[in-house]
Amino acid sequence: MNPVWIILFAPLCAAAVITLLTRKSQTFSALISCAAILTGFVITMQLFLQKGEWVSPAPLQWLVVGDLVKIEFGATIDRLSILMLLVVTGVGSAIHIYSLGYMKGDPGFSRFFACLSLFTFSMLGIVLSNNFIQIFIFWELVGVSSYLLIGFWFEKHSAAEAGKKAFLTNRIGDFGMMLGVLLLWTNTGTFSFAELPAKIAAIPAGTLSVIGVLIFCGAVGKSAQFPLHVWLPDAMEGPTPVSALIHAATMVAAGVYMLCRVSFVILPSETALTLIAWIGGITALMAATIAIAQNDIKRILAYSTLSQLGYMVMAVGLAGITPAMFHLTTHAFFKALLFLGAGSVIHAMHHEQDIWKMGGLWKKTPITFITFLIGTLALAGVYPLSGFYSKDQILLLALEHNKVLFAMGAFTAFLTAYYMGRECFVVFFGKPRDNHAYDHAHESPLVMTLPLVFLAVLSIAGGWGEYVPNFLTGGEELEAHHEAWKGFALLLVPAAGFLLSAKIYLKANPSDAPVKAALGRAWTWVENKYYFDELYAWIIKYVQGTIATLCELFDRWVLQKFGIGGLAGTTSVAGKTLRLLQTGNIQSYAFMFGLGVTVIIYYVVVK
Amino acid sequence: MTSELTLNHYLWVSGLLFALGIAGVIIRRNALVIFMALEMNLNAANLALIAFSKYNKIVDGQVFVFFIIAIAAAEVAVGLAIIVALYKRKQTVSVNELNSMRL
Amino acid sequence: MNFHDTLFWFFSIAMLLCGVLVIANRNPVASAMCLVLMFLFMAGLFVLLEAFFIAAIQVLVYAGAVMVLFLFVIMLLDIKASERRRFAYLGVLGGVVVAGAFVWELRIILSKPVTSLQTGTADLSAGLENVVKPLFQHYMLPFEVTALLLLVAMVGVVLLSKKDLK
Amino acid sequence: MENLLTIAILLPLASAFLAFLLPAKKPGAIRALALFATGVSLLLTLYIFSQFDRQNAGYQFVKSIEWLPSFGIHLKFGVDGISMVLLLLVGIVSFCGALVSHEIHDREKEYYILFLALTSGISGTFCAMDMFFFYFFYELAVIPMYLLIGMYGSLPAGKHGRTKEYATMKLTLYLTAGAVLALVGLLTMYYAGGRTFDMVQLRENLRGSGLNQKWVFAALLFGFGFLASLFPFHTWSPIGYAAAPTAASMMHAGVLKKLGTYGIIRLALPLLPEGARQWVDLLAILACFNILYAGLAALTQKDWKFVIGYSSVSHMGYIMLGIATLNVVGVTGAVLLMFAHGVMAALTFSLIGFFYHQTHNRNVPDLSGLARKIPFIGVCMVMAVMASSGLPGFANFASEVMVFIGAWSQGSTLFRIATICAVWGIVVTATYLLWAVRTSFFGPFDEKWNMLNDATTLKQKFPYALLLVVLLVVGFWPRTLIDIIKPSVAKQVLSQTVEPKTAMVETR
Amino acid sequence: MNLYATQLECLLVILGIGTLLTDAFRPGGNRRALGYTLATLVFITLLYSFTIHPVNETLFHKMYRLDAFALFFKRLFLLATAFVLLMGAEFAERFETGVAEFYALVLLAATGMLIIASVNDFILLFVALELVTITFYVLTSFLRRQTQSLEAGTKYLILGALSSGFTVYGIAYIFGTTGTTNFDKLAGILHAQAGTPVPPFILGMLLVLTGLGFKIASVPFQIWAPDVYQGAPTPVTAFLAVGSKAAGFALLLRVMLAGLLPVASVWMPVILVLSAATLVYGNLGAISQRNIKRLLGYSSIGHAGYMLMGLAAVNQLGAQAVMFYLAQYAFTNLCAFLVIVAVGRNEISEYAGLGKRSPILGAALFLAMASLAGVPPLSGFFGKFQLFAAVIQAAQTDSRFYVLALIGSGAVVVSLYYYFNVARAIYIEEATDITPLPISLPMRAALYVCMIAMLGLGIYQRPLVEAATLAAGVFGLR
Repeated sequence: MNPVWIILFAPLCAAAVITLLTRKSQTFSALISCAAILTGFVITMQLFLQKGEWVSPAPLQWLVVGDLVKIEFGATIDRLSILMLLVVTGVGSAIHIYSLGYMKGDPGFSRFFACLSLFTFSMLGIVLSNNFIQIFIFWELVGVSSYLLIGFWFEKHSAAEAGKKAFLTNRIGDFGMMLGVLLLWTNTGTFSFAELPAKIAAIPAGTLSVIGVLIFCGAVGKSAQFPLHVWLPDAMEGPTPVSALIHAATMVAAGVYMLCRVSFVILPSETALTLIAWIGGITALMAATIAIAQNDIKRILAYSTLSQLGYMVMAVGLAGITPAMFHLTTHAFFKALLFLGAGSVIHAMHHEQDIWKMGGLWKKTPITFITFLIGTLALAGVYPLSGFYSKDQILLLALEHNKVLFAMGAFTAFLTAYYMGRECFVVFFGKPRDNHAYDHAHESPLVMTLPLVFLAVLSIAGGWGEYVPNFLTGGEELEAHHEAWKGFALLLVPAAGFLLSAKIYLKANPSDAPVKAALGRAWTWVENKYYFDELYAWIIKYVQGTIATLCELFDRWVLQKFGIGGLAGTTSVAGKTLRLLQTGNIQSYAFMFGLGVTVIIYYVVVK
Repeated sequence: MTSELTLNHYLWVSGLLFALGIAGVIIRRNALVIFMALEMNLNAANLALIAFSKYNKIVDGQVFVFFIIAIAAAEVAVGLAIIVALYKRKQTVSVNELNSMRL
Repeated sequence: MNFHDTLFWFFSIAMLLCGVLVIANRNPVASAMCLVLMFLFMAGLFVLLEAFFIAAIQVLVYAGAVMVLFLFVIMLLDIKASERRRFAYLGVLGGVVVAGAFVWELRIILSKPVTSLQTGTADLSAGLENVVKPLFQHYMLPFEVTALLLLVAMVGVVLLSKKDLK
Repeated sequence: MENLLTIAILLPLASAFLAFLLPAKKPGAIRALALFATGVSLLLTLYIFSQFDRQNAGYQFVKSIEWLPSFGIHLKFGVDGISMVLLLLVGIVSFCGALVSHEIHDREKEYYILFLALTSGISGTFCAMDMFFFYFFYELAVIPMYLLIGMYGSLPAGKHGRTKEYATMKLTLYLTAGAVLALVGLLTMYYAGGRTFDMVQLRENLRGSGLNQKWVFAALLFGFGFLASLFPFHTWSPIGYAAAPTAASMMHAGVLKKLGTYGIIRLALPLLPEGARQWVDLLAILACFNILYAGLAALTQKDWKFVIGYSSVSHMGYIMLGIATLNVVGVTGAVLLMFAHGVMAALTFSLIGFFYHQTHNRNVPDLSGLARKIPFIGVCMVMAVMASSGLPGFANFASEVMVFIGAWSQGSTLFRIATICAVWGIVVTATYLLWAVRTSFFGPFDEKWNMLNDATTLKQKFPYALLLVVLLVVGFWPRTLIDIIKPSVAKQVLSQTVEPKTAMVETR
Repeated sequence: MNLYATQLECLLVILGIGTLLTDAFRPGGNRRALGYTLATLVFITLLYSFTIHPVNETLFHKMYRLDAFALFFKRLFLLATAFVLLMGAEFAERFETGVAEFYALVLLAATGMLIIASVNDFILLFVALELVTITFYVLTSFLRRQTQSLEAGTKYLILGALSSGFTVYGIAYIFGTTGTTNFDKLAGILHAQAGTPVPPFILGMLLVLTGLGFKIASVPFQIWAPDVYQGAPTPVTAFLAVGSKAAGFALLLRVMLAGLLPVASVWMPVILVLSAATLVYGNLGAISQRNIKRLLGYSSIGHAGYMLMGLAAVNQLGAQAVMFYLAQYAFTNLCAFLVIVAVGRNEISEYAGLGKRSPILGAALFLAMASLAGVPPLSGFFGKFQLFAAVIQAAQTDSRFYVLALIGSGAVVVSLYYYFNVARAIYIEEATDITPLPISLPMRAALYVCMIAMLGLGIYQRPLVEAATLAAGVFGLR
């Protein structure tokens, strides 16, 4: 029994056990769930530290039709997957523990952990998949578990809506991905990651780039890239740990991971790469701009997640697999940290999420404040925190490939520092605006703060010595393709951001007024997220709605009324007319009788 | 001197009579007269049979006619009985008033 | 044009005339009278065809029994020249059409002399027995059935016109 | 063994006759009898399934009784991979149907008689190896369906002013119209094939007989298409389900409908391969209409049963598409989907039945937040909906993927486009199903549904659980069925149909 | 020998006359009891008839046959008679007069039918036919206090007489152009003479067809059926639908397939067209009928159409299909009419909730309707199946038959509609009055016999099919 299977299936078993047996007892459920993921974490650690090559377990033949279709269920164990395993199980464990405190007393406590375990299972599945169908399977499973967790408080209107939105938006991405997979298969006859690279060469360039783009669609959906980014902010309706785990650290990163995993399909195609890069860049910038005008503590983080994902995708687009994974890892650390911090703040403020109702909290919740600050700096990419290294790699990559993208990236970095500064200052400094809430505010319990500290450490140290990239590339040193000074030069960007935000918000009663004034119309646009939601709502309502109604009308009127009804109508009318012969008058009867005879004779004899 | 009458002459006569019979049934509304017309039909048939049996020198035709006549008589008896009963009930023998059942 | 033929033409034309009158007459009694005549002329034709026995039966049964029956009923119900409008014009049209069509078809059917695929040698003028004998030998079964039929007719007539209803 | 199969098929019918003799005053006994009959035949089916030789692609457990020698009609039952799977489906669904029938309180006797007769009819059709009895059992469904819907059905008033009488009559007429059309085709085959009704024999004889397969195939395709709700002959289906009582909708949507596609797979494809090739393109196009058109129509529906009704029409489209591919992957996928969709549809309808029985209202917008009051049903419904929108882990996913692969690998542009439509169809499906679930089960709870009771006892939960488990087992390990289906499809159905050259073959 | 051949007829005649005498000598006896007794006796006769074996050579100077075909139909008629007598007994109170005479007439008509089953000569054919027809004139107008009955009687009388006029005229021409009235000789002569026959002969043939078409109510001679079915007393309607129609088909088969087979190429197209027309007329006309007897009138036209399909096919299968169909049709229709007699109402709306008022009546009527519609597992299904099979067989050589088959299919669908509307009244609609209906024991028994027969013949068709095959074998068709 290969230990990998344990990593993968422990959470599934946990989920099953909880739903079937221990639903009633909250403690048990929680313990089982946490135990499952911790086991995973431990085993992953073993693999990680283990010297020498890893052995992938023998795959099972999951779906076999003759020699035509062979779909395996296997596990790839290589540096990439192990790194990702580490992230998922590590950050996951932290968040599981955190949830013990955060979800305390919620009626759906057990259900929460069941779903969490289900999610962990599916996420690990994605990480381990060794073929396209398998990854698609877990892809979908991740989608559904996020659907369940977003809609965790299903009686909340907005929550239920958000879950649905997330699921459907992902579905649209998956539509493309499925087609891409099919196209790839018809050209190579296999789904397996192991066999594919050899066969890629045979595919004509045009087809290949189509495949690349289609598969990228999947990532667009899952990693909430423009134009399918709309679901992620709404997903914040879910409990904060969920936002941290799924919508910051792991699931949304799955898109990026998948792209790295199947890089052999994308890298050869120039067109695909360019498209990916641009999508990434656009997302990064757009999300950052939106973030500056949000008031919900979690939504700000959500948009920043978007823009960071944009970075990663851009990196992939620039053929920088390693930087992408690097940033993914560090981002997982500090973004999870930030969310958990935000969660702790919300917890302290009794589920108040509007930053303008907070303020001056640093005295009340010191640990949260410190860790949150660390997260912020890391995110902004301040030396020597992890964010600095990973972001640098991406920006410098852009610098040497595509100046425009570099500019966008740099500006995004500036905005990042700016809006994170804004959030920090408004939440933790200044005068408390809601005194009642402020007085009752309190530091969170240990189960919640401990993970904060753990993640804080990681966010600080995650980038040191470029350890992650080295691990990925199997030890051999990356050729130092950039001089150090460029990296440090880039430090000016976040600095500027912080300064600006400090100037505006670091005061007793900060407000957006000056910025509003400065930006004018632009402000309303960013405040309303460029009206994407409205646009899509319109499309759904009017385009799809109209078509659907047309179909329905066609069904009811054309097919049923005219088609069937017409047929039935004609029949009965014909019947009625025929029956008019039945006058009841003997003379007419005799006439028909005689006529009938003569007609028959006419046709047989005369003709 | 030989007769230039052929079988067809007789068949024509019977045919015309038969046509008359049909016409009568269709035209008249008086049940009794209709019945007379029906008798004409039968007679037309008789004539044809007799003529055939004469010209084919086969006697069966005549025998058949014998049966037909007998049956016709019976039919008339029953038919008239029904008509009488009908008259008792509806005070009419006009068939176009018999349309309580239609369509 | 010998005597025999003259008779034929006379009988047939007269008979057909009577037939027309039967239909055309407003008064049922008159129709009945024409019918008698028609029967008699028909009997004449039978004679021409050497079917003496049948001719006799024709006179007895039809001109005798049947006609009496008709007249009897007419008198019984004393149907006067009942129908105001004698004919329904549609009816007339229909009748003429059908009869006309039939005759027209007959013209084609009888265009060639009708012959039989098989002819016998019976001498019909030889007298009664060769008509009557088969009746009781060859045609015994139909004869019996006819007897049954007459029984049925009797029962039926009695039932239908019996006065008292229990 | 052979006899076991026959028993499994005819036991319900026999018990229907038995129930006829039981006094109507003892509904309990009759209900018990029905449960017994369906349960036992399910067990027998499972046993046969376990004994089924997976290497052997031919018919197994064949039992033949000479019935009408002058016509060469035999009462001949046997199962190959395809019919085995579907027989299993009948067993499961009918048993669950009998279990959820406790909601019937009026004229139980007639109800169970009809239900049992229906069950036998369907399983008979799936196992008949003689074309006559295939048709016999096929038509056998007419009477029970008509009465079940007519007597026990319910149609919320004013659905376009249609009554349940209208619905059931429409359904019956469609079923029969299709059947007689197919009959003409079958009889033509009978004569062209040297006057035998035996499917195996007939297949040999028809090979190389000068029969003009084009029109015969058309007769069969559309004849059976009526029952399979092939566009545009589908309009009976949604309203029919809407009007039917729970168990009837389960049986109809779950299994009866599959008779149509089964007929095509069992008779039309193998016996008329040339004919098949002339019509698949049209079939594929119609299938796309089923998928997208019905899906979109479902978007506008308000009544739960109409939503599911249209969705089942749309799912039949996938099966049709799979059939149209004429390659092993596609057809196998189609058969598997017949099974998966059967279970799924049965599950959905039974769940709707559960709450409709209490609310007497299944209008989606009128329901809200039911999940609080009936969590178990809610969970099952969510899973059912997920299954139906092709979520991995449920049987539907595996089969749909196979259909896609099959259709895509068929190669021609038409089929490529068809596949794209089909894949998009999944998005549409998810849209309306999630809407329905989200509206009626999630969101703020509406106090007026306070009287609802959840399925609490094991007895109540069992049918739903059973159906779910089946979906999951097959979903997690599709080879449980595929390994059985595939050889039969290859040997019984497609061995004469030259697979169209696929793009993949070129590259190999 | 002759006596052996005609013993069944003799028995019936004796029964009939006996009935008349008993009535004459002790009037006012228990009419019902008499009816039941007679029914039983006829039923016994039916059982006895199974001891009779076919006789190969023709009897009564080649006029009469006692072959398998004849026996098949004789038994069918005996069966029908027994049931009709039973109905008569149930109906007895509703006759003002002459119940005994009624029984007697039924018996005599039955005699006529039995003879019809074995005619082999046009003269005997005509005489026997008239025996039946004239008896039916009387029976139809039996309720002489009811206008409808008399009206029906008059219509049947006039049109019937007209049709027999045509028949005689036709026979005359056949006789005149072939010199014989005997079927065997006829066939021989026609066979010897090659090529299409002369127009006068065809005229004769068509006119005979007219007469027979009238009996089976085929278009364009169907026009009388609905009115007469509606007006006549219910037992008589049943007898018309089962006995008289079967007699018509017996003659049709015998004449066409024994006498006129050599010229089949001439009459086959006619039958083909008539069959199609009849199917359309009967089924369309029935769609929106409210009176159940009238509905059955139209439906009987429709079924004539189905059976004509079998005749048009001109093959062994077709002939045997027609016979099978007639037999099962007898059970089905009798079942329906038994229910109508028991309920005593004619408007379909008055059958609402019958299933609740009397489960057995409801079930019986429903099964009858389903069988008429041709739905398995009822006998009607297999009847139609055979007919379609016959048509498709013919279609192998003449593709026109495919059209016929499709028209037939359409007819099946339409008929399902109006038959199931009756079913709907029985089971789905709410009862207007819920007074339970009492049923006499013999009635109950008869109903069970019919239901078992319908189901039995539907599921295990073999015995009847083999009998029909044997009977149809006498024509030596392919």
